Order: sequence, then C-alpha cells, then structure tokens
Amino acid sequence: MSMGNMDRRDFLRVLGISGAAATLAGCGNTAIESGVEEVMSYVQPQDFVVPGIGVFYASTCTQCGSGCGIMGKVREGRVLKLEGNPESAISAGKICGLGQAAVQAHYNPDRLRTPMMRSEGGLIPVSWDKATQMLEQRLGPTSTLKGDQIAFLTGDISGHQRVLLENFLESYDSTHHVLYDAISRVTGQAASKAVLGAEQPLLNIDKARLILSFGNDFLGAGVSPVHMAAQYAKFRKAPRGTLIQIEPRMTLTGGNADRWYPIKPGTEGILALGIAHDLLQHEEFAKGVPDEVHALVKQYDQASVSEITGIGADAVHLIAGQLWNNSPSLVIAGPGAEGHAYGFSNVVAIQLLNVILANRGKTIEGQAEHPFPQLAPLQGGYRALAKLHEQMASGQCQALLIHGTNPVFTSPSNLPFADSMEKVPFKVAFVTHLDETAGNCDLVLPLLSAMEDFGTHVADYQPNGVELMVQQPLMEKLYPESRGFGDILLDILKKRKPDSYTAFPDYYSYIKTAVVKAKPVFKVTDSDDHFWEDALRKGVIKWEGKPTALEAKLSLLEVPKPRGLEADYPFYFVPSVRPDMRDGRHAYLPWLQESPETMTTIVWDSWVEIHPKTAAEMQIREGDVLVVQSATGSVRAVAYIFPGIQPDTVSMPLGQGHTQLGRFATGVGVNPYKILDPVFDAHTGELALHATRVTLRKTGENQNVVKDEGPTNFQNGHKLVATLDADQAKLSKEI
Amino acid sequence: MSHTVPSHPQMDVQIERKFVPKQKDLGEDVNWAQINKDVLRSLEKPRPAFWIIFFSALALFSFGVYCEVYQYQTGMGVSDLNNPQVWGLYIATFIFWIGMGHSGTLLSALLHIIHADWRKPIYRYSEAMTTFTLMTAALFVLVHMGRLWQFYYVVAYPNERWVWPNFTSPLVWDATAIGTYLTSSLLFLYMGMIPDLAICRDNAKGARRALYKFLSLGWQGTDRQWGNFKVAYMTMACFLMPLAVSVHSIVSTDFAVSQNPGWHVTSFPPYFVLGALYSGCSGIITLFIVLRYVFRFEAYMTQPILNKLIKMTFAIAMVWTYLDLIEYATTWYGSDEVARQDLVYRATGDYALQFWGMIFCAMVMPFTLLIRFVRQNYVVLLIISLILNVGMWLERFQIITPTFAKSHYPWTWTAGWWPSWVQWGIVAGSFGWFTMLFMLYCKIFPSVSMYEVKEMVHEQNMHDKLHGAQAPAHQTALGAIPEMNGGKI
Amino acid sequence: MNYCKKLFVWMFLIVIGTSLVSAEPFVQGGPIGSQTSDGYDALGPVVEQPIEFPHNTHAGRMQINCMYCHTYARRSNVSGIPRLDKCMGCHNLIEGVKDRPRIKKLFEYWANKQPIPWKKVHDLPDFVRFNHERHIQRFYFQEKRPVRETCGYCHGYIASMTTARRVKALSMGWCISCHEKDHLEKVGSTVTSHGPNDCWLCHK
Amino acid sequence: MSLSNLIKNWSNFRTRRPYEGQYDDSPYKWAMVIDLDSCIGCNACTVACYAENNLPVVGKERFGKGHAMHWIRIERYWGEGETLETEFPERGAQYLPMLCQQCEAAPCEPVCPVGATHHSPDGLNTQVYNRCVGSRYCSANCPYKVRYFNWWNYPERAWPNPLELQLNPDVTVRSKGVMEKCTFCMQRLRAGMDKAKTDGRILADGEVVTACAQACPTSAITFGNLADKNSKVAKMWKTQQVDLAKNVQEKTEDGIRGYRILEDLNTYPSIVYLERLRNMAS
Repeated sequence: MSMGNMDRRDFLRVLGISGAAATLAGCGNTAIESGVEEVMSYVQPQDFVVPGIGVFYASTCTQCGSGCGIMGKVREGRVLKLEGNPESAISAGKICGLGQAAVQAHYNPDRLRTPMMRSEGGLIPVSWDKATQMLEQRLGPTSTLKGDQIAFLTGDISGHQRVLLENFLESYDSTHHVLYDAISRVTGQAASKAVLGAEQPLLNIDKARLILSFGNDFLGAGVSPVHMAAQYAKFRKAPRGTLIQIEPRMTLTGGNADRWYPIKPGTEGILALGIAHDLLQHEEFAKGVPDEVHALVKQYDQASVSEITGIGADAVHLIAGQLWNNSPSLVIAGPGAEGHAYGFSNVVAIQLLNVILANRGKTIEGQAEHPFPQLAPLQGGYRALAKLHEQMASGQCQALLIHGTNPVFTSPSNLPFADSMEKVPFKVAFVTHLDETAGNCDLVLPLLSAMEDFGTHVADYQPNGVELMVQQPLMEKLYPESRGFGDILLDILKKRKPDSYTAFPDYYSYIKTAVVKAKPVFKVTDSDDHFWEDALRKGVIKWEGKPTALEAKLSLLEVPKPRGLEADYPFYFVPSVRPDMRDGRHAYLPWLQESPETMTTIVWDSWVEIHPKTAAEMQIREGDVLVVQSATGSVRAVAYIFPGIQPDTVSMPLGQGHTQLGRFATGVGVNPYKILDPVFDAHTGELALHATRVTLRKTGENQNVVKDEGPTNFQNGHKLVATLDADQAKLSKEI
Repeated sequence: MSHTVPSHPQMDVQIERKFVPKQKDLGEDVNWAQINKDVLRSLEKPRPAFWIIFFSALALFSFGVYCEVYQYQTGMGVSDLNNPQVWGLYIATFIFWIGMGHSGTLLSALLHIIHADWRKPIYRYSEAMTTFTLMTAALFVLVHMGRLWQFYYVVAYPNERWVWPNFTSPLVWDATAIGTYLTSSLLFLYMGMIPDLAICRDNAKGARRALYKFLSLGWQGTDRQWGNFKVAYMTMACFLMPLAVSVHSIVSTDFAVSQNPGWHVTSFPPYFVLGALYSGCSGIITLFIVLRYVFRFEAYMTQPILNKLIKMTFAIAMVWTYLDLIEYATTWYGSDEVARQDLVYRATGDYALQFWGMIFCAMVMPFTLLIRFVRQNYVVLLIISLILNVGMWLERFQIITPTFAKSHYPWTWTAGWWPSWVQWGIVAGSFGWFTMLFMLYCKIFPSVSMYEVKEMVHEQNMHDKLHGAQAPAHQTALGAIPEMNGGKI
Repeated sequence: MNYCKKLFVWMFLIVIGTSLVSAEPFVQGGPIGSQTSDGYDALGPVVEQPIEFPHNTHAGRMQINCMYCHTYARRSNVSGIPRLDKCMGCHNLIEGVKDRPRIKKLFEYWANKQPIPWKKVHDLPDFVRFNHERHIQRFYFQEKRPVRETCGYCHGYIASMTTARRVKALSMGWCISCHEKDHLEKVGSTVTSHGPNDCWLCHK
Repeated sequence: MSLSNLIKNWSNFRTRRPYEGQYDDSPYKWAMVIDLDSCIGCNACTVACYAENNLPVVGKERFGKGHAMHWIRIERYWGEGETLETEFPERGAQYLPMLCQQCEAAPCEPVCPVGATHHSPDGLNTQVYNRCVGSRYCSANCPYKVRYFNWWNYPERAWPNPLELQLNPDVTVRSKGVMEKCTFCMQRLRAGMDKAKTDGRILADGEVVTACAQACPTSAITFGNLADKNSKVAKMWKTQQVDLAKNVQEKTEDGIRGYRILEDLNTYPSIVYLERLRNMAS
C-alpha cells in the first residue's frame, strides 16, 4: 500500500464528523428516528478501515521532551484516544496523563485558527496570503538580516525540526538559535558532566537495590517519567529495592519513598558530603578516593551536617549504613538540589556518592552514543534567554522568531522579556495557542497540532540504544488555515535557497528523504519505501547502541552553606513543578486542570503549602488567602496545610496564572515565576529556582480550597491503604 | 378560657357512682340544628384575613414552584446536593410530610374501630390533613428525582420496554405504599364526607350545589344507605389501619436496609411509625387550635377532647423517645464502630445544633404537656405543638445529613454541608402548598363531621338517659335515628 | 352481579386492555403508520435521500446480496453505508445506465471526491448499541438463514422498496420479544438458544 | 407483556450472597488487582478514564461543590489513624486509586427502584443510563462513594466545539439527572467479547483491558478474567489468597498482601488491593 502524504491524508479524510455531533447530542436522541441524522460514506478508504472499529496509528508524543511513542485510536476520521506504543522502549505501551491530554490540545476550542497580525490596538486575524507576504518581506530573499540580527528562540528541540531550523538560520549566516527552558536542567547536567562525564547519565533504576534521591521527582516531573515509572515498578518487585527521598517539599516521588526526609532547601550537597564522610570511614569505599576529597569531606562530620541540613545525625548515619548494605545503589540529584546559588556544587557532591559507592557501570551508565548528533535534542536554560534579552534590549536583535516556549510567562520579574520584545521590530510566534509571548508578537502563525503534523523527534533520555521517534498525523487537519512548523520554515528556505530545497514539496518529503537516506545506519536492508512504511507503522526507528562507560573525575568543589533566612523573609520558597502542568505550557488542557495534583488533590488553582506546625504558629487555617511576598514581588493564593514540607519552607506550584492561553488557563491561579529572586548558580549562571526567600501575610480572607479530599486525609481506622513491612512480604512468591 | 365545662346534674343523682364522672366531650347545649348551622357557617364567604393568608401561602408555593422549575431546567446541582450528600432536605422533608400524614388515619380509623367517640369532631380535618400531607410528600418524591420526566419508570405497569421496576428496592415499595395510602386516605376521607355533603347540598345554591350534588352521590340517608355506609366505612377503617402502619415502616426501610452507619438499625420501623404518629398528633393539635379559633368551633372542639388528644400525643412522644434512646443505646453498646462514630458525630459534630435541637424540641418539650396550664392555654399549646413538629423535622434532617457527612468512606466525608436556597425554597413551598390545599378544603368541605357529631350528641344523650341523666328536651324529641326525619338529617 | 362490581371489572379490563393495545405496535411493529408504496406498513416517515437509491433494482431485480454493498455488517457494529468506490466499481462498467440522472449524480460525487450525505433511516437512540456483526454471524453464517430473512427481520423487505423505510418497531420490547424466543443454534441442529438478557448488551 | 419473563426470572431479583463456583459455568468474570506498592499516584489512569469514557470536566466552582465526575480518583492519605503521629509523613504518602469495586453483593443494586443498576452475567454492576431516574439511592448506599451523579447538564458546557470531536462514540454522553460510574470499560469488553464470540472462543488474557490498566505506567493495575483460571488476575487472586465468594479471607501465612476494601460490609468487591510495602528499617 502506498503511504504517500496525500494518500495518507486521504484515507484519514473525515467523513463521519457529523457522527461526532450526534454523539454529543448523546442523551438528546432518545427516540428511534428516521431521516434526522446524516450518515456519510467513505469515498475511497483503505481496506482496513471499517466504520465502527478504531484503527491505531503510531506517532510520537510531543507534550514533554520524553519523546514517548504513542498510538492514536482513530475512528471515522477522528482521533479519539492515545495509548502508549509498545514498540518504543521509552513508553513501552504506557502513557502518562499529560500525554493523554494531547488530544485535548488538538481539539482545544481556543486553538489559533488563522494567522494574526499586529495592527493598532492589537492582533487581528489575517489571511495566510497576507501573513506570507509579511514573512517574505521581512525574512524572504530580499531580507538583509544577518548573523545575530535574527534570533530563533525555541524550547527543547530535536530531530529534523532542529536540522531545518539550523539550516534556516544558516541562510542568514546565523547560528543564533536560543534555547530556553523555564525548568532547566542545565546546572544538573553541567555538574553530572563534571563528575561523570555525561550530562544525562543512564539510570538503571530497576537494577538498584537502594535509590537515594535528592529532590529528583523522577516519577512525576522528571526527565522521562513514563519510562522511569516502568523501571520503578521493576525496582519494587523482588528483591524489592528501597527508595529514600530527601527534599524540602514532598514530590510525587517523595510520596512513594520508603523513607522521606525534609531538608532545609539548598543544603543537599552538604548532606551528601556528610554521608560521604560516613562512607569513607570504610576501607572499601575509601580506597581510590583522592586525598583532597578526604580532606574536604572530613569537615562534614555528622553533628555539623545535621545542624545545617536539619536532618538528624542518626539519620545521616542510617542512610550511609543502608548505602553500604545495599549495593548496587543509585544516588540521583534533582531540581531540589540544583536550584540554588551553589546548585552545581550540590550536584557534584551528590554525584560523588555514586563514584564512592562504585555505582558506575552498574546502576549508572552513559547513554548510547548518538548516531546522528545533528538530530540530538537541544536543551536550554535561563542564561541564554538572559543574553538574548540583553541583545534585544540593546536593539541588536532585528527579528525574533519564537517556537515552543513562552518566556513572557516564565521569565522572572528581573527579566522583563515583554519589555525587551518591544525593542525588536519584527517578532514572529509559531504557536497552536495564543500565549502571553505570542500576544506580544507582530505576527502569529497557527501551527498544526501534534495530531496533525509530521515530524521526527529524539528523546532527551534514551533508555535503550537510540530511538528516532516518528510523528505522523492521526487525522486530517481541523483548520485549513493552520500549517506545519517545518512547512513554514521550508517555504521560506525555498525562497532563500531555491537550489537546495525545491526538491522537497513539503516538510513530509523532507523528513522522508532524510530518514530514508539514513537507512544504512540502521542496518536495514529493506527497500526505501518499505523502510519508511515500517517506520510509520511502528512510530519508531531503533538504533541498537550499547550504554557507554562513565569516567569519574573526583575533583571536588567546596559546598558552601546556602543563604540563610532573613528576618524580612523568614521562609524558603520552593516552587513545585507539577507532573502535568510542567512550566505552565499545558494549563489550557481541561483534563489536566481538573486532574487533582496528587499530593494536595487541589484542582484549578494555585495554593501555598505550609507545614501544620508553622501554620499553627502563624494561626493560618486552610483556605486563608495569603500574600506571598518576596524581594521581587508578591502573589496571592490560598493556604493549604501540608505535612510533607520542611517547616521553614513554603511551596507553590508553577504553571498557573496565565493571562493568555485560552479559556481554561486564564484567570486560574497565580504565577510564582514572577516572585523568584534573581539568584544565580555560581558555576553555570542559571537562575536558581529554589533560592527565593519569602514572607507570608494574611489578608483575613478565607476561601474554600477546591480539592478532591474531604475534611480528613487520614484513614480513620478503615483499612483502605494498608502498609506492610517490606521484610514480611513474600514478593518472590507473587505473580 | 372562653369555654367552660357545664356542670353536670347527674352528680347529685348518681349515687352508685363512686368516682367523679368524666367530663363530657361535648357540652349540653349542643343541638342538631346548631351543628348544621355552625359547620355550614364555616363554608361561607371567607373573611379578608383568609385571603391574605391564602395568597401568602400561594406566594410561598409559587416560590417553591419557581425553585423546582429552576432545578428542573438547570439540573439538581442548584440544590448544592453532592456526592455524598445525595438526599438533603428533600428526603428529610418527604419523611416529615409522610409522618404528618399518619395521625389522621390513626384518629379516624383506629379510634373508629375501637369506638372512641371523642374522635368525631376532629377526625375530619385530621383526615384532610393526612391526604394533603401525603400529596405534599408525593411531590417530594418527584422533586427529588434527577429525571423527573421519567418518573413512570418506577411504576409497575405493562409497557413497551418490557421491563419492570426493581421489586427489591425500598423506593418501589415506597411508591407503591404511598400510592395506596394516598388513594385509600382520599377515598376514606371522601366516603366519610358523603352524608355531610348531602347536608351541604341541601343548604347550598348554584355551582356549589352542583358540586355537592355530584359528590354526594345521591345520598338520601335511607336506611339501606346508612347500613351499607357503615359497613363500608368500617371495612375501609380496618383496611387503613395496617396500611398506615406499613407505610412508615416501609419508608423506614429506605434507611434500614441500607449500609450506612446510623441507618442500619432494626428498630427503625416502629421508631418511624411512632415518630410519624407523634408529628401527626402535634399537627392535629395545631390545626385543632387554629380551626377552633377561626371557625368558632368551641362547642365541638372542646377541652376534654383536646385533653385526650394531648394525652395521646404525650404517650406517643414517650414511646418515640424511648425508641430513639434505645436506638442510641444499641448503637453505643453495639459492635459497629462506624455507627458509634456516627452517633458521636451527630451529637458533637457539624450538626450538633440540629441534634440537640431535636432532643430539646421533641424529647424535652412534651413534658410541658403535663402542666395543666399548658393544656388549657391555647396560645401556649399552639406554640408547643409547633415546636414538637420542628423537633420532628430536625429529627429527619439529622437522620440523613450527618450520616452522609460521615459514612464508611473517610475520603468523601463532608464538613458542614448546608443546603442551598433552592432546597429551602422548595421546602418552604411545600408548606405553602399544604396550607393552600387545607385552606381551600376548609372552605369547600365541612371540616367537622356533622353527622358524626350529631351521633355523638345523640349517644351522649342516650348514655345519659340510660344512666339516668336528664337530657335536654329538644334533643330527646328528635328521636334516635336520623332517617326517621323523612330522609333528611 | 350488581352495577358497582360490573363497573369495576370493566374499568379494570379497559385499563389493562388499553395499555396492551397501545403497547402492541411498539412491540410488534404493527398496525399504525402509513403504507409504503409497496404496500408495507411503515412506521417511519418517507426519508428524502440525496440519490433515490433503488433497492428494488439492486436487491430485488439483480438479487445482489445485501452484504455485497453493506459489507461492514458482518464485521462491525454498524453495517455502514457502502463506500463510494464500491458503487463506482460496478457503475464504471455499466455503460447502459450512465446517462440516467441518478447515476449522473453518483458520478458527480465521485468526480468531486465527495461523500454522499445519506440520511439515516434506522437510527436507534444514542444510548443503544446494536451489533450487526453478531446478528449476521449468528443467523446468516451459523444458522444459515436466508439473507432476506436475516436482514429483513429488522429492516423489512427492502428488496421491494426504492429508498429504505422503517417498517419495524425497533423498540426495546420489540428487541426483547425476539431475544426471548428460542432460535436454532446451527443449521440442522435441534439445540436452541435465546438472545442474551443482559442490559449492557444493548445499552452503552 | 413479559409477565412470563418476570415470573421466569423472579429468582434473579433476589440478591444472593456470592457462592463458591458461581462463575464456573460462565465464560467471564471481570476482576482487577491493584498493587498499591506499584501505584505512584501519577493520575495517568484518571486522565485515561476521562478520555475513554467521555467524562465531563466540571470546572472549579462545581468541583468545589463536590460535583466532580472522576470515575477513578487517586486518594492520598497520610496515615491509618486519625492524625499524623510523626511531624512529617516519613513513610511517604498513601495513594489509593478508588473506582467502582464491582461488588458481587453490591449494595447499590437491590435499592435501585428501576433496576438501572444490576448485576451482569460477567460479574459487573451495570449502570443503564437511560433507565436511571436519578433517585440517587445507589449512591447513598454505596460505601465507597464511587457513583457520580450528573448534577448539571454537563454536555452543555463540558465540550465546547470542537472538543466534542474527541468523544468516544461507544460511550453514551450522560445528560443531567443520571447516575454514572466506572464500568470496567464495558465498551471495550463488549467489543472484544463480541469479536471473540464470532471467532468461537473466549477472550485471551490481556486481549482487552480497561483504559486505566492500559495507561498505568507502572502496571499497578492488572485487569482480567477471573473465570479463566489461567489468567494473570486469577493467579494473582489465588496467590494473594483472596476468594471472591468469601467475606473473611483465610490466609495460610503472614505477608500475603491481598485484601479487599471494606470487605467487612459483605460487599464482595471484584478488586483486590495489594498492601503497600515500606522498608521500615530505612
């Protein structure tokens, strides 16, 4: 069968859309009718399409950078539901809630349906002709933009999108591709690289007997949660591994820990050194460790570590004891440890534990080498954005193109990105939904949704070899005026460099050609067409690769004590990242808004988490409206009494507080990005997300906290969730 | 007091009696013509006060209808009911009204069977009350339904869907029992009214006459008619007796067969029946005082009758109190930990006010009925009878709401749930509806049974005669049996 | 028997009788409704279709099996409207009728690659699931009943109609009346079984 | 009329206790095992359920009134008792995915006045939307409170165009006044069972699973056919020593994790939960 672009779209042709309207009428049609509803026939469907039976098509989830393989259930031309793709080692047939909600992004009522152009007073809908005209005028062959005059700001990007984008910039003799991710992992990656030689090492969770996690929410808002969750399930089977989580605010992963320790924010590295101090007393761990490390670690005796971190001395000893009893172990650092002025040092200290414990090669390895480095994922952070911001403010930047990121919403108040955007004469946003950043642009181009577009992706985290994920449309595009990101870039490129790109009628043919050309690397002997069809059918092209070895560098930085609390700002402020909202780009998905945040069960809102003890001291009750004030700003939110938090810490979830992003996101909650203190990592210069200090002020108002739980969150003697000591369980006998 | 008991001449004569004889239920000066006159007077053109009250009731009812229409159009959500508070005031008030409907039948049927004659002046309006409270209660069944427009699914009748209702559901029993009870009560009320309707017919003109003529079914008061009537009436009374008991027993199974703590109690059927009689009796006392005042029925609604009514109410209140306390005791000493927690929650939790309100209004207040002053002071008695009913309403409320608020599943507990204005509006509307119906009834139909009061007067006189008391001449002159007067009463 | 008793008996009989009689057409697909042009009692209205499809030619005169065109019936819940290229498969080759207005219309749709907006004739309420596949498999393939009978039990004698019209009740009682009957399990076998009695079989 | 039907099936109206060998002759008895040690509380099941079963999003105000419509909800407890004994939840949170337990002796079934909820031959509590009159008695009687009532006419607002294109055509969109609950993805089972019947076989283990089980990233939810002794679910029930027809389970040894929630109410649920484990030495 031919799977050419046009054919493929043809057979997806929506011929039963009226059937959907009938479904909604649901309880409307309660009688036997004749001649009321329409029933349309297919014109020329593929043979396997049977009305009333869903067909699954493989594709790739683009909701986060994990690059999970998905399958879309398509019926009567509509994509109805997403499932995990068993072909992909990343998702292995499973899918998270965020991924499920991608269909709502596709069918979202607030999707941008036509291009928008700025005229006096704001953005107005225009035709594509007009939009193309403007694009051509500014960016076309006659454009004089050169080098850093043009900037392309994107979020995480990989695959052929990245290649095309870089080619696009190249046509302006520019490499000014600015990557920005509001929840950046740059610090952690840099530290990993410094100690282990790999930015994102491969974590063999299932092989570990003990996991010591410093604020890494690997089951929730981590790097590849679906894959990690599957690994975690194996880790919990016989022989059952133990998870110890150390973090100031209990994350989803912390809720699953065998033992959870609240720590004073920013002292994770010191605790790690304290544990190292304990470990190095043992001969087997001490050998091979350089003297300077020994010397440094010696300062961190249990008593002082305990005082700084707030974790009992015996607990430090206990953790160390378990680490040497349960080998191989795995020590992971997470955003909780990274987001401080000395985040880099924290992570270095934590990763040092992996080296001392000789976990390298067992539970922690290097990812397989990438056969196509040009397709590899790129991730950004705050520093690049800050640099761009300066360039824009100084008027260097003449054209700004934005895709897949929303800096106006996520930048802290010390970086007024919206202001600097005003200095740029031409700003284009490529979006599916009009967000805050797009609202400040001159031209907003409506993109195809992830369910309508072709693409290739390479995941940030590759558990098994390397997978090139293929994204394909699951249905006919809903809005004729929307276009693919690749197609738009290709159109401009064709004008600028007719020789190189006229061969590709569209982005699809570009990808197909590129992938088919790479066939030899995948050691496939099929015909080109067959190879490509197979790729589309499976949604993934696999490249067998072995995990690489990690080399340890035991040069140790000192871990200074973090900035303490001041009288004016007596609380640490820990913004929490929700597994479904992430940096806020998914706030327009009603399923996710309505899905209770697991730890608090709150929906549709922002809230302030306070430890019961602190709340009692301050006489705060649940639902009291509080003003959370930092040196840079303040937000108002309801109080939620939450035992899983360090008493000197308050926490708020990120992702809410949109002023533009459709009806489901606007007016919901507040945006804590705007009260982050401008504290930067000493080594990488990244914004330290967890280093803000705040004060709380009661307003006297009290509101009903909209949450799923009732007045109690205890079982009150009913056997609902029973807990058994792991020693007594007979896991090996279970099926 | 406006009414004083006339002195009894027999006290001097009856030497063989050792005890002070009972006060007579009716005064000596009541004669048959006066009865007709007094009762028919109550059907005359109403005073302005009537219309003021009537239209207030209508306004209240209209507001209730507005609330219901709003709820019907928008969805049950406007009532602020939720998961787990799925029933709220609707079922509480439903039980309240059903309960109110029990004493009328008890008075008329049970007392009729045991020949307690003092029921005669007051049973008619009590029966009317029964009928209207049942009609009000039936409304709540419909109001409560999420899909009111499909209510006929509950009724067992041959249909094109070839499905039956679920006969194991207490709600089906409810629907059946209430339907039967309503029908029979209505029939019983109507049947008992036939001789009186004939009197009305003979005294009315125009449209009213046509109405009474139609309704009196050609009653001529012949010997045969009286004979059949008595048999039929007694049969109906015998049929109604167990029915009345069964209805509230069945209503109690709505709760008793369920899983919920505080409901899962075997003593619920008698507890509910007694509670029903209790609230019904205090309802009758309320209306007794109101009708007596409004229609100047002092001659028929006398202190001795009221006294008996109060005694009965007190007795019922005490049995109910006992059953209520025994329910708490069994819960407290029982093995169901959740039910015990629920009991503690009722007494100390969010609805403690309602709980203790109930205890005060329905358990403590009846003791005031022991005070003679209270029994004889109509204003105080009116207030107390209303308080008793408030207590009974609170009892229904605190059966339902706290149980839902703290049932088996901690996750879905609710704290301080409170009904919305829509629920209150519909509850208020139901009172308007009942008042309206009752007021209309009082102006269209005789609210005191004429022929039975006459019987009573007659029997009292006969009694006196047999026991030597001297009857007033004008009464003995009329003879024993009504039909002897040319078929007219 | 006195007057009263008589009255009661009559009233009782009338109530029961009325409900039985009024339920009858819903159950049996019977007496009310207009006549189709072919003399059938139709319960549904005449439905105007974009093309007045002559079932009588295809299923009647040509004796084409229903499932030749309604090919999904044996594989899916829905019998499905035939795909347009199915019509074209034959009509491309039938030169004789190409100039007829209905065929011209068909070619027009085909040329535009447009689906034909047929109107549903047998449209069950949205909360009902009717599985064509199981019925066809059970009665046509397993019990080997003629297709006219298998399909016709619910759809009537379509071979005599032009565009289809609803002639059966399709009500719940009507469905159950058949589900309660005993049907032969296989051709030639004496074992019988009746249709399932589970609410969730048809209600979704 | 089907008076004959009524008389013939009168015994079905009685609610019986489940008994040993009840499903020996029937091809299917759907059941579930949820491993609370694997459940990480990620809410993937909840969202999958929204997608599969046309659950309406009710919005903040209505959610706050207790009108949420999640057939499966993740409950998060902090402890077994009434308060937290330690300053912090040291052993993490206690996540509990709670959905309709498809009780064998379901309290909801006998009380429905119209029989909208009844026991299906494959052991599920059905909910027939169009039969429901909205008396909410089932919800009042459900100890788990997993029945959700359509307090509002959700279709009016929950799917602004074109969100309604996502709706699953196999599942009715419920209008106001109807009770609804988890169906174990009956539409999937029905389609699978029909197909299997055409092929003359019964469904293989794992051939059809519920949306929640399919999505669950840790495979904490195992769904299958208890009547098939070789299915994974049946084996798990057996090793966990939970018997469908018993209300008090006899365990031969300690450390067997399986239990059913609120079993002492004699509801005989079809879902076995496996106890959460914690390394108490850590």
